[in-house]
Amino acid sequence: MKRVGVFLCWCGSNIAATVDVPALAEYAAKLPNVVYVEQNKYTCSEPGQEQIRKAIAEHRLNRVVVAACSPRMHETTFRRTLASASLNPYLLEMANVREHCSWVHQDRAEATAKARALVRRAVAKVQLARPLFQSSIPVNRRALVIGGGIAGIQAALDIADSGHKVVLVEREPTIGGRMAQLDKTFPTLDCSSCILTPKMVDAAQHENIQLWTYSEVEEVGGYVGNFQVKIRRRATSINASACTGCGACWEKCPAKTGNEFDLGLGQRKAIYVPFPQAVPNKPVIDRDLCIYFKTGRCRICQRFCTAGAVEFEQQDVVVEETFGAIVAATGFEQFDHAVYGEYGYGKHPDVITGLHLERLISASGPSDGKVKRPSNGAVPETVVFVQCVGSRDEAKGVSYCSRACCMYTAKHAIMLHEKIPGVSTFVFYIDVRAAGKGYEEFYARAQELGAQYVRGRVARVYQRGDKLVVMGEDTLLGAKVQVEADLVVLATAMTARHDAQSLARTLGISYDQNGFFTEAHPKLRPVETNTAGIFLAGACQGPKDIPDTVAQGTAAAAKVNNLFAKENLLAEPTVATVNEAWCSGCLWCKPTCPYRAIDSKTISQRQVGKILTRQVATVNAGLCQGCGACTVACRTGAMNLLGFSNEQILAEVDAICP
Amino acid sequence: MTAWLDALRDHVREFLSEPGVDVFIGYRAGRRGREVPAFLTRPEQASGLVLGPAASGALAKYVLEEAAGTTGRLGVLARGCEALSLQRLVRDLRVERERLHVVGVPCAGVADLAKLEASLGALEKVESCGERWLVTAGGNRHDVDPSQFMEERCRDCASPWPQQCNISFGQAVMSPASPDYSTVAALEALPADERYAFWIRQFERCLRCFACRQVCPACSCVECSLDLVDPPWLGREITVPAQAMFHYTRALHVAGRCVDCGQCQKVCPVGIPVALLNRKLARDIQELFDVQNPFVPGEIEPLGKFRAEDREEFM
Amino acid sequence: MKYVYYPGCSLGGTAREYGISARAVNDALGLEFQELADWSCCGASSAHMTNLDLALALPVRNLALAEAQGARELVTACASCYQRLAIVAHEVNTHPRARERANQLTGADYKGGVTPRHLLDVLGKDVGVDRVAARVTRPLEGLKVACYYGCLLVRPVKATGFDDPEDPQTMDTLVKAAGAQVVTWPFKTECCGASFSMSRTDVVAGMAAAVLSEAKAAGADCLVTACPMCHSNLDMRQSMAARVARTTFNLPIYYITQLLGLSFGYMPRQLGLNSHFVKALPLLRRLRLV
Amino acid sequence: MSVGEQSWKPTIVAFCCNWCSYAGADLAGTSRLQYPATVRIIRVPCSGRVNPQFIVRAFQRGADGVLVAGCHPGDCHYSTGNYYARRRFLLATRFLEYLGIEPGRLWVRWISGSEGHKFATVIKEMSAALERLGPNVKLREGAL
Repeated sequence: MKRVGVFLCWCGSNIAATVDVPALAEYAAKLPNVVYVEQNKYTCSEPGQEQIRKAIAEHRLNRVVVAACSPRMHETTFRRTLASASLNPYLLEMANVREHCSWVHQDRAEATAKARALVRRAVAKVQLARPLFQSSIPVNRRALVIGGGIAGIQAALDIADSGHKVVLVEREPTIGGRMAQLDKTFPTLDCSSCILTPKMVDAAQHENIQLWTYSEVEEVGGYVGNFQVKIRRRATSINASACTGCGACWEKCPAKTGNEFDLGLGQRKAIYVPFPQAVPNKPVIDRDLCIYFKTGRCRICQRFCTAGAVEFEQQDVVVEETFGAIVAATGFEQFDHAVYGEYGYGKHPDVITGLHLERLISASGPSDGKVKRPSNGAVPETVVFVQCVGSRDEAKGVSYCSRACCMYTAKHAIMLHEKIPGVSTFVFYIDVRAAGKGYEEFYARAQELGAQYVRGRVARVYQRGDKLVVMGEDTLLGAKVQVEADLVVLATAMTARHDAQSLARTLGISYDQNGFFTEAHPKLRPVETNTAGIFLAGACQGPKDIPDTVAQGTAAAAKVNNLFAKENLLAEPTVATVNEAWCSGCLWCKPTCPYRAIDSKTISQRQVGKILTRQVATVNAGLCQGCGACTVACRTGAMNLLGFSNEQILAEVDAICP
Repeated sequence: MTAWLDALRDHVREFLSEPGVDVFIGYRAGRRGREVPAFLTRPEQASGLVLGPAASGALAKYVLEEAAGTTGRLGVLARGCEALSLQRLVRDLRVERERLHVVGVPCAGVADLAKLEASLGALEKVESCGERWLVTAGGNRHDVDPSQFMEERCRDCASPWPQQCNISFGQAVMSPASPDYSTVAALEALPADERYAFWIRQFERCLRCFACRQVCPACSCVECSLDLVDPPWLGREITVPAQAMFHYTRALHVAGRCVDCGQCQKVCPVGIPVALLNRKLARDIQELFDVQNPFVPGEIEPLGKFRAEDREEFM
Repeated sequence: MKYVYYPGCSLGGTAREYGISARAVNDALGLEFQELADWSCCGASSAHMTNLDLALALPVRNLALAEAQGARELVTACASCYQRLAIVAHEVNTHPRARERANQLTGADYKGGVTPRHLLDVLGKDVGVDRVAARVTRPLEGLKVACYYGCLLVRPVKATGFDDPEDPQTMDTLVKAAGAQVVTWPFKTECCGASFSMSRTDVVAGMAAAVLSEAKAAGADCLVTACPMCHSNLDMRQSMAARVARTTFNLPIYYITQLLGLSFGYMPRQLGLNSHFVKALPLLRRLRLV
Repeated sequence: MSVGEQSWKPTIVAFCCNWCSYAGADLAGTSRLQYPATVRIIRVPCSGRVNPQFIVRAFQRGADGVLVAGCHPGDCHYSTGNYYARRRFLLATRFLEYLGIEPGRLWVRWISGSEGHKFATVIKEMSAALERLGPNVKLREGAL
């Protein structure tokens, strides 16, 4: 016998102001199998929940409907309430009369009528609810960190320090990422290398970390606790254990190209380490550039390698590994500001980006730390910084603020004033955003040193003789301004990696309209994704500076450790299930399953005295995430989804219609 | 008499002599000029095999009953549509391909026996003779133009020659490049209300005898959802909307798997143009999902896969 | 190629030479321009500053006329007309309420099916540089031209969009096709202050001076434009701009159609080259182009 | 037209996927966006869970319109469910039309969790379109 209790929440006046809750209560009492109806000011409050527990006991309720807010808000809360009253938590159904009704409609009569339909639906569905039980999945306590920038390094170290094995995968030949390219960091002006390099070395030497550089994730299968990941380890053409990193090979290599690490400002060879502090400090051969790979002749590096470490015949290897958790820390790219033709980037060599300037200032950069004009090598006397190139510009760039640019521009101005006595610097800005510990003071220091902040956009940069003319507007003075500059530095936006969406699809996580990976909740679950077991760290989730990135790396590691603290995970029981008597074994359900949770098995059946064996589908409840795509592929309806069964949805349709 | 029939009989005789063979399914002469399914288990029965325009049934689905609970090999005679039906059953994992011995034969269309009987009297024998049919009916022999008396489904047959057979007899025939959807297009040209009225006129005649389902090679479920009381997909009430639901569901269930054998329409006792539903879905599948011929069973059914760049109409 | 053509008021008045040279070029290239019957002012330069209804209704009236005559495009040579028509066409196509309002005001039933186009766009895309080059009989060798697009022609991109708003190229390629040399300069799309041409000549003189100075600094010996506003400002106000900048410019301002016409072999008078404030012919004579 | 007919409001049954469209509808709520009280939502885990039979069922039971809403292609929480849904409903929309149902009765839309505005707009537009079409009688129990 079904005994349904209906609990109607007023949500203060949030619901009650628009929906006539007393009338709704009267209506609900007449619905089939409803034996108890109650109204609460706040059903989710402790007294509200206590009322439910009491009613379950007193009225022997075995089904509960709560008409309140969205189940996405409080379904877990009320499930717990049921459980604490010894009722299976899946015998609950919520009617969303707040987000879907009282908040979006004004007419009281209409809203109340709609609320009646919503309650009717919930009552109809809950009748067909069955007790469900969570299943448990063993956890493989080994983590994969994708991306070897500061976020990935931090996450890997924190996981490894907790005693769990980590594989750190990096696409480039070295870890270090963007931070390795920077000279100093704001607001303390620590040398970036000095604080990063030890961490890179720690990561490489940690007994629990396997460092796989020059490698990429190709395929991800499985589920939380048991991800199967295919990783392509690209051929470095170097035997890493034999190589001593002596450098003879790249000294002698005749093939040159612009060094990506220096953004093309310096040169590298075909066999190279990206920068002197690279980890691992072993070269790789760029096969697209290498003369031997192009023509079959050369082998100079091999001749000069006394360790015999050059192995041209190496092949890419694809390895398949199992992990319990994955941290995505793939970072960002610079906005392609070629769309700002008026700033003359690419046309005038003295228009550069902030990252270029980092390389120019860096003591280990192509100019040995001397800031020179790319055009003629002269020391610049006047430098103009243009903020928000791409950021906060819906027409040509992205709508968001890239967060770090205001501060790194202040840093650049400070460093230029320190390096070049008498330099004048101008910063064209929209707003200065200096929200962070010590940030405002840092910005003030830039101004004290002489950086002139001009509030307004730059309209045009053009060459006049040897100089760059920067035309802009000072909106505070309401006047047009012109600066003759030697160097123009663009603060380009931080954007998602161009291939972030493809990685998101591989991982099965979502991304926003800008291509940044989406966190499970913007405030409360900032490093989790909607896919259990996959976490985010750093700028792949959105633009951020180094302190925030490191914090997120640590946070993601904490989440992984949290997961690894358990031997088994409890899996949601709302999964697909097969009625074997109905299943024909056609297995057309199988290709629709994204988790490879469906397989076939042989069953025996007694039929007219004979034992028949036949194939039927079977679902691995640990793998199944409960999407239900298979249920529609099944014509018989032998494949059904617990919690969203065919019977239930049909009953809901019947109940919700007029 | 068809030239290759003796060779066919010899082949079947040999087949039935092989160890591990359970049955050969073909046609034998029946009463009133009919040719009816025959289930041969002994070599000597092979001489009774016939195949003419009067063999208007479909053999493929009998394989299911014969295969259940047995392990031996099954021989089956297959014309174009029957060969596709067998492929369908194999793809739906209802029978293992290795168990089947498919004997392909050409087909130039089967006779609409009711129509022949109506115009010529009680049938005694229907034979094909070159391009013509020789019909013995009402005590007389008639030389008949097949195009006058051919079953409708055979007129625009897209698969006259059986594919993927173990052996075949007779001369191969070219298949048309694409199935013919002109009947679908004609109906689509009507205004919505007229189309609705048309279908309601069809559906209200439905007896829900399920003959269309029983005969269909794509409807081979152990249990049919339309028979179930719970969940009430269809319900027991006989109303026109429920009849519509039945036909909608049946058509969608075979969408992407229909082989256009036309049996569903042929067996309908009240003449509902069931195949017109199947063909509409097939045409759309062909167009929307770039399927070359939706009636030929593929590796994965078109609704069991997707392409990220599939047509987007729902933004 | 046939087009429905919207002349606009300027091309019969202050920019008469633009009008006649445009006809000459179209004839030479076999473009058939059919004047929009019963056309009226587009409201340019003043309506959108003073009365929004007027700014909406005037262009829509003309667009509706074109639509009713079966045209899908409406070609104009005036940059100002073009910009007003394009902006309003964009507006009524993106805001159904604006279309309703415009139809209500004009009594027309404009459905949004007409795309305004500028003559430059037609010459660049439909005719193509190759066909223009093929028609050249007197290459403008030695002429150093600063192509001046002004602010109206390629902005806003949403409404116009036929060329890059910061570094447009259509006119450059056409001028090159005519055999002249194009200078690289930064002020292609700077404003010349035309809207203040009458009310604030002081402002205009300063802005025009900036444009002319940059052109001169880039090595140009003349400017070419496709806008009557720009033309009158740079031509008529050039002496005033020179006084402000304390220099002399002596930069003839040509319409693109005048230069093309010249290269096609037309006589200066047929192109109205005799009616400029800054004498247009001496430079051409010096280079033996006339 | 009588007064009763004028006050007629359509009924829309909406199947919303839990992760995107249901969340989008929630966001419309938290943003207090107003839209007609015509829509009643049935929560499903994924648009790939929506069986085309549910659609006809709703029409049978008196719905004037049906909305199927899921995550944008590429954004499915289950990575691929909406791609199957897209194929199924490309077919089902055309099939219903073939049976004589007006094309505007079944809508399929991709609405993300951040598109509260889109959810409200779709409901407004759909309600207006259905008001123009009038009450659905086709396939409706009791109407035949």
